[in-house]
Amino acid sequence: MVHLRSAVCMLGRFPALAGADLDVESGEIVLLSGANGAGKTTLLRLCAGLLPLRSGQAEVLGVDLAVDRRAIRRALALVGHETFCYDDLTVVENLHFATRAAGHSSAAADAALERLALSRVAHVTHGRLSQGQRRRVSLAIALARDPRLLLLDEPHAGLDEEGRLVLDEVVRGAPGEGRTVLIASHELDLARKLATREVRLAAGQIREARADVSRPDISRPPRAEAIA
Amino acid sequence: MVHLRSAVCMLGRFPALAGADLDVESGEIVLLSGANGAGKTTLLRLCAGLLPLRSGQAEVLGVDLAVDRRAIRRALALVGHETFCYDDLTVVENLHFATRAAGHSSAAADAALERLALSRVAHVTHGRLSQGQRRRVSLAIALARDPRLLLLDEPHAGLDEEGRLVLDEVVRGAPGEGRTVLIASHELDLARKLATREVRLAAGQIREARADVSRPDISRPPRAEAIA
Amino acid sequence: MTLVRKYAFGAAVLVALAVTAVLALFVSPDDAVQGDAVRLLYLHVPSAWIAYLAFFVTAVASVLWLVPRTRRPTWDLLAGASAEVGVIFTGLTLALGSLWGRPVWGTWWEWDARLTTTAIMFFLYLGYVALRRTGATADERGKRCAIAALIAFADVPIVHFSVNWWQTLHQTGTVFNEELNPTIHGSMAFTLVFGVGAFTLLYGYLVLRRLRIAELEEGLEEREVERAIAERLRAEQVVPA
Amino acid sequence: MMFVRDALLVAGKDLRIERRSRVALQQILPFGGIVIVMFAFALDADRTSLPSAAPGLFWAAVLLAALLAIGRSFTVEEANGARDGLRLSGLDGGSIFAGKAAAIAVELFLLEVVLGVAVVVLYGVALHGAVVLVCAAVAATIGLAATGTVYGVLATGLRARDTLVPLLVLPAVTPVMLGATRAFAAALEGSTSEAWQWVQLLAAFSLLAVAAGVMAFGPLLEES
Amino acid sequence: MMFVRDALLVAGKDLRIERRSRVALQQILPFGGIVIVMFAFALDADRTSLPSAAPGLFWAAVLLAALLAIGRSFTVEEANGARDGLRLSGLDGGSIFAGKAAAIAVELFLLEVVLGVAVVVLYGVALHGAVVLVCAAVAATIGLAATGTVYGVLATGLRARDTLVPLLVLPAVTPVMLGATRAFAAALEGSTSEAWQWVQLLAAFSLLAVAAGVMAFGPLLEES
Ligand code: HEM
Ligand SMILES: Nc1ncnc2c1ncn2[C@@H]1O[C@H](COP(=O)(O)OP(=O)(O)OP(=O)(O)O)[C@@H](O)[C@H]1O
Ligand SMILES: Nc1ncnc2c1ncn2[C@@H]1O[C@H](COP(=O)(O)OP(=O)(O)OP(=O)(O)O)[C@@H](O)[C@H]1O
Ligand SMILES: [Mg+2]
Ligand SMILES: [Mg+2]
Repeated sequence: MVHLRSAVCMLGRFPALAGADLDVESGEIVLLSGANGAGKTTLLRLCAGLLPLRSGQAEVLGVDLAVDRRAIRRALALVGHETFCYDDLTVVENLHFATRAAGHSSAAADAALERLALSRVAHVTHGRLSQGQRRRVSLAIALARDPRLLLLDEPHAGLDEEGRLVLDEVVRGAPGEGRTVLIASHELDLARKLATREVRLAAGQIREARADVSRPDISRPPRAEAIA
Repeated sequence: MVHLRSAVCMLGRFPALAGADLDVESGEIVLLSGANGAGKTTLLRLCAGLLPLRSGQAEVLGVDLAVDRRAIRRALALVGHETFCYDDLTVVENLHFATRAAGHSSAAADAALERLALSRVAHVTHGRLSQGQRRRVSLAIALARDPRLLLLDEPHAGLDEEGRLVLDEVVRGAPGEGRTVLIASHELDLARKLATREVRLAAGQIREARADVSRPDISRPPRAEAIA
Repeated sequence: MTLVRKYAFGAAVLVALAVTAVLALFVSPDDAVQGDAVRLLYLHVPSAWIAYLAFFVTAVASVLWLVPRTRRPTWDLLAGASAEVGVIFTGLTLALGSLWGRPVWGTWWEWDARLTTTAIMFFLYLGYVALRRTGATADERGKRCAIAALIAFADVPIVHFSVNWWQTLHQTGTVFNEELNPTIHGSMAFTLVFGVGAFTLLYGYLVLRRLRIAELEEGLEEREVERAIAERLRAEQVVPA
Repeated sequence: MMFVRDALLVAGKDLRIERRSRVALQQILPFGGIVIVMFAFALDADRTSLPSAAPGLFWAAVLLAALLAIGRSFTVEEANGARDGLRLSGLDGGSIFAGKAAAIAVELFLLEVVLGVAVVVLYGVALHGAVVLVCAAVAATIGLAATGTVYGVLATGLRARDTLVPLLVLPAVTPVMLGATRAFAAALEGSTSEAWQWVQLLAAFSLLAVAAGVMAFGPLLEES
Repeated sequence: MMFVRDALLVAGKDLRIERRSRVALQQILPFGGIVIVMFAFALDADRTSLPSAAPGLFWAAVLLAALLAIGRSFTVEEANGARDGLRLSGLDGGSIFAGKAAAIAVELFLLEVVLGVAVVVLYGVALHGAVVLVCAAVAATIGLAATGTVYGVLATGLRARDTLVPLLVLPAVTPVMLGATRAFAAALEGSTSEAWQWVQLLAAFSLLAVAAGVMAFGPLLEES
């Protein structure tokens, strides 16, 4: 699915990804953790083919990104800080545009709308949506595109409890539907419950990769002892 | 500090705040919870004097918002989804501008920079910052302005563990420094640890106001049972 | 307003316009110099004056909206409605004027002060209307539009006095104007005055209708706010919160 | 086939946004009108020179309005990282180009009709050779829209797109301006054959611009 | 005192952003230059009519560049909700206005100097009455900057600000354009006294614009 070998991405003169090695097999749910500015978003954007590979190898969905960054686009979905939506179009219109652009049927779009309980705001223009509603919209778009690789950048942020339930069941269901998932998140206790594996980024490199994430001492962030 | 009596805020034809009653006394740390689109952000923006009051009463820091929405500005700080920063200015420049605009010394700005461990990116232009770094910047600005009322809209979102430690100690320390805090958040277990009181918004109205937030059955969101 | 009164108003407008037409076309004499062309006077001048009236109303409504004590959503909407009608009448003035200019001055358009300032007035208020139509909510919009309206209104007196301030080809000052027609005192003057009255009725009618529509679109009096809140509560009980 | 479908999808999207926001109709069109009037000032309003200058001024006004239309068309792609959205959408660059250019062209046509009337009236121009005028306008408009779209995407995501686009587009479309102006001038003077020559030149340019756009847009969208 | 301090703070901020991004220098200035050249085309390049048309074309070019500068100055306030930031900053509206207008005026001055030279060279204009020319330019520029800033803030946060600003600003500044053009024309023809009259008119307009701005800006920044 995703294979990085000392992959380097430069943002300007800064190596936001400074030689990362990562192997994600089909059906995995991998959690990317790491401090602010560690390079999580950059890594996800690289995997989505949005950033050029400066050096090293990067193979996603069997395609070598150094050769072609566009072939994989229809087969993946990225849920990031931005919704990629048009403020003047309603939720439905945005959803349908994105879905049909990816060559899927509007039916898929409507199903996704239902699933994320967006019907109430279906005809509100995107510009007026609340933060969490926007997050739901981008999740809906991602689902409607039925991707084989699902890249989630802090997916829990801004979602209410109901939304988190949906998100969690989407992620949990992913392997069953033949999806591979990469999650970058700071809500570690939630994300670790979902992930089959955690990978820690630091200074643009993969530091430790742990197989077992369920060790309590890890899953409970230091904060807890530190203060309470 | 904050007193709302059936306060109504309209966004277009939509009552984003539909008659909210809220009383926050000086030194309190109040958690606003509620579903996506419930009206949390709207309530905070109203308190910051950014939105006009359509009907009802709203008094913040002793000023009637119906009469004057600008008097309170220097005495409060809002940390929201946006950083209010200029992409072409570096972190320091943005910080100094915001601080001096509020009539404070640059020293305060530098202290805040230290406190949020932003020194490494002090001279990176804001446009290049990562999500969490941006969140830190807006926190830094808020601190440097030494506000009496601190409005936090999903402050944990995007912050890494270290950042959350800082945030939590800032919030915990607030009453001591004579600050009152309103937190809108979906990371309930974290926020509830900080808050002295929780208020739940639904459909633009305050539904239940709970004095004791530490009851385990509440502080553990349904998600937990539902799935794990 | 009740149906009856509404139709009464509409009918009155129609009758008044019809009478004006009759007076203008048949009763009033044609001009010594201009021949029949002069009959455009009865459309051109009233529409110009009504445009002034419309923009004046817009300015006043804007002030009323700006003053906190008198602020009602209606003032904002009235300002908008009146401005839109005013733009129409300004356009009419321009169109009829150039129609008239063709036979009289031998040209559609002349870059003289009156004509130019009128054109500027036209664009200023087109801008104002565009500003209102940016999809912003009434709250976001209100103050900006009010102030924009006041700035724009500064041009109206300039249009009016342009003929005195600058040397213009366009008729100066008064209607009782020699080279226009010596016999204006009689039927012409009456027709003109009557025409102005008829146009004023038309203006009032249009503005009221536009105002109604606007109020249905977005005018939020207290009860409507109440209803909106009730609706929202009903709607969101369905959604599990 | 796919190409057309996708192009229509994109064009439809842009036109729907326009229908929602009415920017072209309520802002760009009046702007063009004002420019026409302002130019008359700039020429100190000596009626004699206006008719002769009319074609140039008309096209200058169209060009300025076109700059706004192009800017708007890509402002829309900038909010919420829509540009990345387009890249991820899986749409082929060529069809995105065709769609956006088409949408802009449609808006410009309407604009030209209205401005044309205004010029005829205000500058006192006598019309000749409607056919060649229309053909020239069509060819020129396509050229404008195509060139503008290419540079528009080239500038999106870069800092200060809204100032960069005019800077890039203006020089690039001087041929169009020149050709269209001369074509109009010739047509209005009644020398139709000369006008047709200019039209051919415009058509050639437009074809090139469209071809270039279809090929270059994808790569430009990927830029970085 | 406070007022001046804050105004300087804001102006400094804007000018620093400009120094960082060099938009005015590297994009708006060249744009103005191109416009000057394009006009020469549009006028069919008969050198005879160019000198007479020079003042008008110069000011038209300045105006178009000014539109970009104004747009830019408020694009900057739009990203990351900076507009709300300004409102929360606690700065007094009047001083924000003064600061932003000053920054724009500074940029325009430099622009005019360069474009002026270009016009003199390209259009073969013979210079007379430097003093009155400079005074006219100063007065006109202040008027432009002030008016532009008022309408700029009036449009920020609204949909399609970048098309709305030109639409609103153009008609509002026609007096400036007219006055400046006439002043320059008069000065170049050597009838200095007439030029001075226009300068007075410009000065009056600018004063009004500044006063209006200082008063209106604060309220405009506040929604309703
Ligand atoms: C496009 C061309 C024209 C425009 C924009 C125009 C505009 C106006 C305006 C704005 C007014 C109202 C003036 C005021 O009372 O403040 C007016 C009045 C008038 N116009 Fe025109 N006009 C045009 C052409 C003409 C022509 C061709 C004639 C006839 C030769 C004409 C005759 C008059 C007369 C007699 C009045 C009433 C004079 C007075 O009492 O003020 N106009 N026009
Ligand atoms: N020109 C530059 N100079 C210095 N640093 C830069 C530059 N451009 C980008 N960066 C840095 O690159 C990093 C981008 O990392 P990225 O956005 O992937 O972080 P992240 O892991 O997603 O962090 P977060 O958890 O906060 O989202 C940031 O540290 C940012 O400061
Ligand atoms: N014109 C409109 N029509 C319908 N609904 C609107 C309109 N404008 C705003 N809204 C609604 O107003 C609400 C805004 O609420 P607000 O942003 O305060 O929610 P929130 O509590 O902050 O939600 P979140 O937790 O997702 O941030 C949203 O439900 C949004 O859909
Ligand atoms: Mg990130
Ligand atoms: Mg919110």
